[in-house]
Amino acid sequence: MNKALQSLYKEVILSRAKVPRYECKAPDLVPTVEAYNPLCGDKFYLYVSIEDGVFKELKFSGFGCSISKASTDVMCDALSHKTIQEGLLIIDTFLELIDDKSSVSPEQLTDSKELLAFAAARDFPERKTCANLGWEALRLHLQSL
Amino acid sequence: MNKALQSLYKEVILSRAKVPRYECKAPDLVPTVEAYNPLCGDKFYLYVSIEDGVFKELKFSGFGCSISKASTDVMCDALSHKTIQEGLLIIDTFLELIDDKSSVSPEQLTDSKELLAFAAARDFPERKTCANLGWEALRLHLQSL
Amino acid sequence: MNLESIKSQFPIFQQKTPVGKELVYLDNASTTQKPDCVIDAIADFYKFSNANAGRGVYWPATEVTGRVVDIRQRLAKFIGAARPEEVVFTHGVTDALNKLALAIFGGSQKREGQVLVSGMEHHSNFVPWQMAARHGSLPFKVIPLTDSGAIDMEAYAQLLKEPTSLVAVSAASNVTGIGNDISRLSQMAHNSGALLVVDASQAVAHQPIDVRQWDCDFMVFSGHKAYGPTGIGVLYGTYEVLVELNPLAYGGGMVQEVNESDTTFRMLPHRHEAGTLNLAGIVGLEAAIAFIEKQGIANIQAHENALYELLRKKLNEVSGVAILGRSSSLQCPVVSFTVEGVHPHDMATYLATEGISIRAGHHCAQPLMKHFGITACSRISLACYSSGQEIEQTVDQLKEAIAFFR
Amino acid sequence: MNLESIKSQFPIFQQKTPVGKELVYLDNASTTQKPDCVIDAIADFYKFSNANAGRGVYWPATEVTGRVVDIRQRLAKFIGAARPEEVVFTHGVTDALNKLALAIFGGSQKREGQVLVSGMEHHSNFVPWQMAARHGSLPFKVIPLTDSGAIDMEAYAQLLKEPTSLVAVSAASNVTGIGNDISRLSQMAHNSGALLVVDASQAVAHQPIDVRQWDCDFMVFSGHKAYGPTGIGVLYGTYEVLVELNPLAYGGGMVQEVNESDTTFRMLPHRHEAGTLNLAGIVGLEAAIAFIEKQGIANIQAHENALYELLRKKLNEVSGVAILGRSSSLQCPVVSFTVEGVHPHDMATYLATEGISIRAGHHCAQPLMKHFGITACSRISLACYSSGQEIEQTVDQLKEAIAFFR
Ligand SMILES: Cc1ncc(COP(=O)(O)O)c(C=O)c1O
Ligand SMILES: Cc1ncc(COP(=O)(O)O)c(C=O)c1O
Repeated sequence: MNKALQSLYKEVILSRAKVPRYECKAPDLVPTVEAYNPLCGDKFYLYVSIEDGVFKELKFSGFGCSISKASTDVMCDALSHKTIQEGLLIIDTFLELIDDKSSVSPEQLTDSKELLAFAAARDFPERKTCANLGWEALRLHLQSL
Repeated sequence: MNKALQSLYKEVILSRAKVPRYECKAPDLVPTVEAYNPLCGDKFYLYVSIEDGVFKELKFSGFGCSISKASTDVMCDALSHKTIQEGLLIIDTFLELIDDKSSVSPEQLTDSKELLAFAAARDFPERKTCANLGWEALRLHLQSL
Repeated sequence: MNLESIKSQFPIFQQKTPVGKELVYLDNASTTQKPDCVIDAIADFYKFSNANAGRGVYWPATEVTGRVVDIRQRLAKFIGAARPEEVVFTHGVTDALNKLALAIFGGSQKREGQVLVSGMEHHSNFVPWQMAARHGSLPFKVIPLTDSGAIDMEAYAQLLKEPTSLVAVSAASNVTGIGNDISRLSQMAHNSGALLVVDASQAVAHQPIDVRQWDCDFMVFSGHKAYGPTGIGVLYGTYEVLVELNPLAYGGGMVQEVNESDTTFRMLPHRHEAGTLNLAGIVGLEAAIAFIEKQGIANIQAHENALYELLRKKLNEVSGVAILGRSSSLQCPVVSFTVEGVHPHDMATYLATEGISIRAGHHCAQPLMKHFGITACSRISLACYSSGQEIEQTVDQLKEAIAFFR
Repeated sequence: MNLESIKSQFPIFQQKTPVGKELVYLDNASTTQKPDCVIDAIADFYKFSNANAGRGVYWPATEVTGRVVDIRQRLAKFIGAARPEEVVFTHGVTDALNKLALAIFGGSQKREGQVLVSGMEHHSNFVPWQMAARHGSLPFKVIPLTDSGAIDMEAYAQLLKEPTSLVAVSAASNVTGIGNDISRLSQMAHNSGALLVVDASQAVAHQPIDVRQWDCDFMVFSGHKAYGPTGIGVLYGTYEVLVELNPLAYGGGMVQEVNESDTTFRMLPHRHEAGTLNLAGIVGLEAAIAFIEKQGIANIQAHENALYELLRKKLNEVSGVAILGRSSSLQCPVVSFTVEGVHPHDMATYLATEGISIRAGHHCAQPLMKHFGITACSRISLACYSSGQEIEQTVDQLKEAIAFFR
């Protein structure tokens, strides 16, 4: 178990994956978005309620690895009570944060400890599709609104 | 111009190719067999008349390289007045004579100077489809009778 | 078989991975590593005799043409084909199956009867048939599996009561490693008048292949899963079927005569080989076959079987590990499993940092995943250079990963 | 460009032919020789980083996946594509054109309008369209050529008055070397609502390619004709067209979700890339592109053009030699000719014994042969390592051959 791995699976990721705060089991809601990774079959359903252009509630169900699960959970947190405009900015920030091709350092992008926990994904580009699973799906959805 | 080539284009081949004895220009006959090499587009039409199981007359028209032309000409000669049975044996002999995979030496197969002229084709396996063009086509035809 | 000597022939193992560990390569069902002899054969081809085959009368074209003839013969022998013309060079299994599906069901030839594939098929032996069946308006059905993941022979017999045009099955699953009784599947298919296509992707490096004993109509494999190069594969078909089949593709080398109104085609094997062949691939494939024959496929099989048993035993000892499917006597050395509370991708990432390469995901077998009620699993697949020590090390690290993630 | 230094990078020229002569390789239109950098790239791939792409989370799979992404980008730049997803890896031109013809005209998408190909096309850019048109019950027509062997633009314009679904033309003929004004052909095709497919087989190693300037919908080339490996090629398509097009093939890697009743597909570029790619071929192709870029395609073009002029001049001086087609400003360095009284195969065999490799036959262009009223011809085709001295030597031997056979 080496250092890079340790920083990929930071405490925040492991604990969020084990005990996610925004996961719901069998909701009555119809999913707003489906986030699907064809490479591994992981799939989350996002339930997003927006009122007056503001995220009122975000929840998710489904299955995925600890990285995809934790990142989706963190996303729900990060977007709650933000406007759609703000939300899109946060999504872009996150996507750049995990992008190994980005020239901007993670710390320059954000000081959110929750988001920064995923910066190590830059060293694991093959896990990018895990880290961005929920985020990419929601972004596409918001852009289509 | 090296030795192998010299023996491939023996006098008999070059002279038969230049002045074939069995070539006809625009015959009234319907061709008995078409001999076609898809690799180079060469094509001969064979006109074969058989009476009482004996080759009465063989002629050809068409176009091809000196080896295919000479070998077709020599074939017409070799088969004239032979029975079909004898003809098939001669064809088999010739095909073995030019076969680089054969373990029998050309001289063991025949003492016909005309046929032996083509033995050098063993050193040029890529020209086998020239040397056997008319022969293979006629063999297939005879077998289908 | 001397493991050390074998491993020393594979250059990739002579270096450390970027994290400074020895490479423990356990994703052989995806692609195998390549021995020196294969790498050298390819390089030597380009260095000393590169030219196009079947066309030029000059050296090196003549040499290449002759080699292709010889290699075709050698491959025919390797798979037990009756004639060299029954060996068609393709670019791999996926390429072969797509072209085959179109040649059989496309064009003017009209076939009747449903198309069957088994529930354990790789997407490459599933989707091309599904699409071809749809295109030909034929029913497409999946032969169910038993709980242990084998083909349900009773269900198969039942399905065959309907008119059937073709059955496509793998010699062994790339997930469970479970092997199929091809001779029997073939006999039943033939009794119903159906063609049988065998995807031997997983079998070719691990067990003897004998197409005549299998009595299949078609068989395909890829070179890269048998120590050979990428971009080359073999399609076997019986002479009688191949000679009638629509050409697999059209173009240079397979044409007899081209006219604006129509085109005629050359005899076998050229009929089905359009365009410049992957000549370096063919030469590399020959070297791979020679490598396998030198070790002896029976020796490889014995070695891998022993490791396979060890692997299953060790995995079964780990609590929370559930192996997919039950072992059969025809299996290939592939074991897939789930670990309670640990996602396969997390497991694979953990092991990767220890230099251990295993695969996580659906392994291009989503229908099989659905059969087992999962979306993904971890997979360990062995090859002739695998060792008991590697298996011990992998299971040890697997336990550590469980402790870390749980 | 230093000819000696270039030639020294091609190992095949460092040996004598079996008849003890230097190899004078003049069949580059069939396949080119390979420089060290390409051979080494392939060997190094297998030695140091072999794994399957796009699937594993372990090294070396991660490295391979990243390289494929980077190489796709590099290739996009090389051909002037707007986006990397417009580059699809195939196994070569014949493979690409067959799959493309089926994807465009097969399946459920119904296209209307005739299919046009030019009279100078290679069988690989002729027969797949002929068969696809027949299958879709669309008229298939051949755009006539002028006496000099170029596309008859008036006849083309005339043909386009009928509804047309697709036009397939080569960037340059593999027999006459005559190049086509692709931008113009494209503009006219598009004005008639037709797709334009360009076969750039002969162009890729000899002139800059700019798909956006050409404004074509599809463009294909094979690696092996551009100093690269066999079994690899590129299909370019515009994003808008590729994204809607039926998948070129079905199988592993291109699937989104598979069910018994239906299958959905991944986004570009994966949509069209089923199965294990020819990864070593991709790596070798990159090295070939790097080789071309290092010499500079403009330098190569200038060098080859000068030799091309020399070759035509020398050949024209030989009595009985008739060159096929007239030179154009867009030509590739290919010259075909007939020799009165000497059959092309005899000529090629004669030259072969002097170590000189030229091609004889119909060059997979029977419609063009018919246009010129011949069945076969001799062909000399140059590459960056060709020299004036080789041309002099070849024409000298050609004269000797004439004396011998006449
Ligand atoms: C113009 C042209 N098109 C198509 C092809 C076919 O290419 P490949 O054999 O690499 O598929 C060739 C070469 O053989 C060619 O010269
Ligand atoms: C059982 C099976 N079938 C088909 C394939 C596809 O082979 P390829 O990717 O070489 O075309 C594979 C491997 O990926 C496989 O394991």
